[in-house]
Amino acid sequence: MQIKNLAVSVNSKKIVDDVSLTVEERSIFALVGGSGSGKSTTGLAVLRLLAPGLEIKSGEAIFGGRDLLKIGAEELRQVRGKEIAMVFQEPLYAFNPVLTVGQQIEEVFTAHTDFLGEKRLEETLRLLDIVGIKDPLRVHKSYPHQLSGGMRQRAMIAQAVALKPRLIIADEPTSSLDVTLQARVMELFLKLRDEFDLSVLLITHDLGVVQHMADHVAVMNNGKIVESGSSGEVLKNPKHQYTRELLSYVS
Amino acid sequence: MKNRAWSQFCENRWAVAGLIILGIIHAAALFADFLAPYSFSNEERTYSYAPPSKIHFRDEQGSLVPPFVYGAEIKFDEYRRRIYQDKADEKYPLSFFVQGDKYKILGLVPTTIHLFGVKEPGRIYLWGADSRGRDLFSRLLHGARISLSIGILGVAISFSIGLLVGGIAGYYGGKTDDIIMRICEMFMMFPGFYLLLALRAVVPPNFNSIQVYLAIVVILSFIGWASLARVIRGMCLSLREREFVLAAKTMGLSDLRIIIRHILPHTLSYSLIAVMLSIPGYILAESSLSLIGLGIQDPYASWGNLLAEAMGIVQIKFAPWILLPGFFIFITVMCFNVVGDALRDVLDPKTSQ
Amino acid sequence: MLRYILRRLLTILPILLVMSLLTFILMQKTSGSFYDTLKLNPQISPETIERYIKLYQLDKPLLVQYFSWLTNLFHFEFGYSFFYNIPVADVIGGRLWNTFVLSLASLILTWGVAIPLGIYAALHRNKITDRLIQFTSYIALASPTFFVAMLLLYFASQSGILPLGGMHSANYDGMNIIEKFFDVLRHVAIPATALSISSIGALQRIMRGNMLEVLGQQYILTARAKGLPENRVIYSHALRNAINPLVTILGYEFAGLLSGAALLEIICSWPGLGALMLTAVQSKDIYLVMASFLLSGFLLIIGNLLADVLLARLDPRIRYEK
Amino acid sequence: MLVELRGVKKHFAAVGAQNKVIKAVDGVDLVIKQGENLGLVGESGSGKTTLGRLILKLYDADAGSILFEGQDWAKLSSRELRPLRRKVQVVFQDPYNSLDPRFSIRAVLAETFLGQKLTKAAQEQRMKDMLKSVGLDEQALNRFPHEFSGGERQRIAIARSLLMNPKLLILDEAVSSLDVLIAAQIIELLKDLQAQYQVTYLFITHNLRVVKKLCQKIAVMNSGRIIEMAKTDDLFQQPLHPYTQELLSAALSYRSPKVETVYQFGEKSVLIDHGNGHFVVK
Repeated sequence: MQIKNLAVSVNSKKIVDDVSLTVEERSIFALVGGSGSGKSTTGLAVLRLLAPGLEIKSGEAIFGGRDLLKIGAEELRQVRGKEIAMVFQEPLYAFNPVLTVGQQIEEVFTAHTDFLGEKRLEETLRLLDIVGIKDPLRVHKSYPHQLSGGMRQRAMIAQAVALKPRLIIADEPTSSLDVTLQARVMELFLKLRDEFDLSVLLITHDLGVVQHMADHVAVMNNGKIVESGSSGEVLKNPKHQYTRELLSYVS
Repeated sequence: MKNRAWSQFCENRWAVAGLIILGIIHAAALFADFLAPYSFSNEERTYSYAPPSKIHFRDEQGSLVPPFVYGAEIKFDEYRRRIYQDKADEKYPLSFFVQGDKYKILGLVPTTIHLFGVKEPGRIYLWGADSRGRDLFSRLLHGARISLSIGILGVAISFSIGLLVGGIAGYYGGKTDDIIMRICEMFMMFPGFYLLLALRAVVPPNFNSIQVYLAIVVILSFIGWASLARVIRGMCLSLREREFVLAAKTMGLSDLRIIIRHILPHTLSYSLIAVMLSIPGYILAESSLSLIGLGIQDPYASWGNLLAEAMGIVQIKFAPWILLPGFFIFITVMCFNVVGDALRDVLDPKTSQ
Repeated sequence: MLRYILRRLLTILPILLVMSLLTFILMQKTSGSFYDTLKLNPQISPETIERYIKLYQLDKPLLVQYFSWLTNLFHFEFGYSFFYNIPVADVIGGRLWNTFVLSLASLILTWGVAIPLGIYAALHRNKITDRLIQFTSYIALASPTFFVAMLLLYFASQSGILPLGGMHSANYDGMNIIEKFFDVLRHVAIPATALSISSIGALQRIMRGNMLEVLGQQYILTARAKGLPENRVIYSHALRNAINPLVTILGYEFAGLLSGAALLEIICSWPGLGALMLTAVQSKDIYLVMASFLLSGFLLIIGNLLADVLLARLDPRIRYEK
Repeated sequence: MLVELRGVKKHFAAVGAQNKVIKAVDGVDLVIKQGENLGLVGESGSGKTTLGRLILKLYDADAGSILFEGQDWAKLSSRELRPLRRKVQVVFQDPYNSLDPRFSIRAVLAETFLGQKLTKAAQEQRMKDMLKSVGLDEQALNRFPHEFSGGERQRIAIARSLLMNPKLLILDEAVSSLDVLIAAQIIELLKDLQAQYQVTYLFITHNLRVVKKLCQKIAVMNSGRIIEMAKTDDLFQQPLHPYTQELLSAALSYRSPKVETVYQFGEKSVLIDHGNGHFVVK
């Protein structure tokens, strides 16, 4: 996927300004920045999920030969969930509280495939198993609030990889978890990348994560990318002052 | 902070209009005796359902004269209903600061001066008359006194109870809180109107008007305190755990200071909103009670028992002005709602954050 | 769940007991005892009088009388109505049903109108239609039910489309079941509408607010990111979450609904419990007052239970201690 | 010895379920020495926040004793306690909740002078000086909390605490809701202020990386117990308890050895000295 010169504004004030980046096949691309840097907005803009009031001013998001910012609503819907999936920060809020986890994962199949009920159940249980949930049947029947934070995030990831998307946009997927769980969820991402041949656009404020996971990294500040490159290169040899600052607090 | 809230409030034009209207209505109620040409019980039965008097500024020749009203000639149609016609030869000039029924200004200074009126035997019915030929305008103003004061008194009493009980429950928590809240729930869950009727049933029939009035206030407060208590209690309970209160505690401030400086001010703005939004409930409850004949008794007027005249459908057709008390209730309730909502927008920290 | 229901019952029972005791004693003190009223009434046969004196121990102290009245309740013995000159149970049975019909009609009307309006307004936020709905709701909210009822009655009398009171037409008994249904429907229209107007205003505003709040939640974003069709996002994800809090309110609304219904029964001469209670209070018909009062509490409990059961079915987060 | 805890316990009744208690703090022995910052590290539900509030005397301990400068506050009347309270101050996690929204910053800070005989001018001067030390403009005095960012509010909260001249300042997840950069600036600030104000920090956090910079000693909490305590360098180089190891590897390298996260402790499990002030639970 390639983002070219993306600009997003609210009340004619630009909060994402001229952002370009390329996520290679089967790679993990980290978009790093402090809060308010525009990194989450960039992720949401790709799937045109911005809150009302935020407006995409210009730019392209090329994916599979199409510009996601220009295609029609139905075509966009076909991309969402099927080819590009999202994982959010707080799985408690990202799941609908009144539907079971299983129902919500199965919805992905309902929306994009013609699987019948039994096949959907089978697939869902298989997914839950893949993300490391020990008793998939119980989790399938549970409501989000009945699961622990780590379990919920795993289920969320299972939902994201349901249709083997080519790209997952993960917006701070571990920030709400305890440190030990963070590590486990990150490992899961690495495992899934290898298993499903997918790429990940990882949005995070934590350069520590980047160090151990990402192939490429772009650092954002005030809506602009201030530095980007292979993660080894950027972290070893930061050029921009802001990157150096961020980095100095990690080690 | 206060000024900011006030100027924000003033930006809401509806709310300012509501506040002004409420001010006018309350002032009118306060000076009802003076503003009204007649006392609430002044009746002239021959003028049953007399229509609003037309005030004329020109005489027959069309030249400008001081305002006057015509005397009325009463005829009967085939159903023996009264038909009012102007008597061309009887003119009663409208005059200001005239002598009329006796009253005391604000209950203190006895006087007979009224803002306006006409000489006897002429009568002026600004907004028509009721079945007994009493001036609706005068009765509306006097009725406003009762209806509005019941609202304010009722809220004041139930609010005092609510603040006290809610504060105790919220401050002590635990068992005390549990018991008090169960009691509150009981009151809130019960259909108030049935409770109202049951309580009204035990008011002795030999009570005089003032006693009935007080009884109604007490009954309404008795039913209404629970919901306020619940809210106050909830706020105290959550404020107690807020970090700035904890911080104040670690600073060694006394409980009293914490309660007065850090907890109560936060409930006050809510209380003000709650008061504004609950007064209509009391006004409506009094009106309902008086409407069905269990509230304020004739000859005393309240908006509710004035409206009772409009229960007969036939009368509405021939004397539509008897619906006016209903509009007054509507406008007042509306104004309290508008002002209360605007206050909430300005003061409620939840929405202003 | 069963325990929860019992707990609910236990919260309402004390107030019924305290209030009935208070009413019982004070009414006797202020307006003469049953005993005297019974003896002085020439229309009641001596046998009946004898029966009730024995049944309610009317020659004993007040407190004893109260408890014998209370125990008799459990045998569905509600006492004797001096005003109607028949046992209270005979008067009251049908009244309970009538009040239920009126409340239910109003409830259906309120929710049927307010919920779609609220959803529509939320989805068209700040458009001209939304503003219009909000403005109308504000006016509706401030309209006193009794006043609305009077206006409606007046217009009905002018147009002659709808009956001006009561619950049945004169020839009701000769109708078949469908005609009967429509006859009651025509009669209930005015009181139910009057009862609903201000509730519709209030409920619509709440529904709109909830819907707007829910639409801003993250799971809506998730649903969209999954590629669900917009209809499904709104009706299967947003709607349920927006309605659930309303069901919670419903429990408390029942009290208001019954109160409002009582007032309108009186104004529209609908033969319900509220109208009955008024007659009873006016004529100091003590047994009737007590029975009406208790039954209103009974209706309330049923309404609340229905709301709770509904909520438990709708929202998995609600668990009444098992 | 600034603070000494001996066998401190605090249990709460679980919400909703009867006869079930949450053992938030379940037998903690701990010593905080003057000038030796202690990091109290644990994940959510480990009891670290409760422990902090016990030291603050916001809760009363169910068992054990807490001595502050050798004195047991539980034995004092509330009247005797009040003037002592200023010696232990706190900065909370949520900067939006820790300042009374109705108070101007001047009013917030002026409250610290209650009971002290200071002229208005002296007060004003001290407030201005303090704001300067925490890196804020003196214009801030006339503004209200909602006009400040999260980081600035935490600075104000720190200013308020330090104006009380405390011996111990408890930082309860004080930087956890802040952006990494801002958090790091606050840590730097705390380091700078320590020398000037002669205060000792108790830093409660879930983030090992945060305490590394500020604390000389670290205590790791899990399930209401302290399971390991050591000098910061020792702990980072040689974590002994498997839970500490997991915590460290997760915090530093995002790799997790597979171990249980919640540990069960018998009544008799005690901290064993491994030399050089390194204690591990047995």
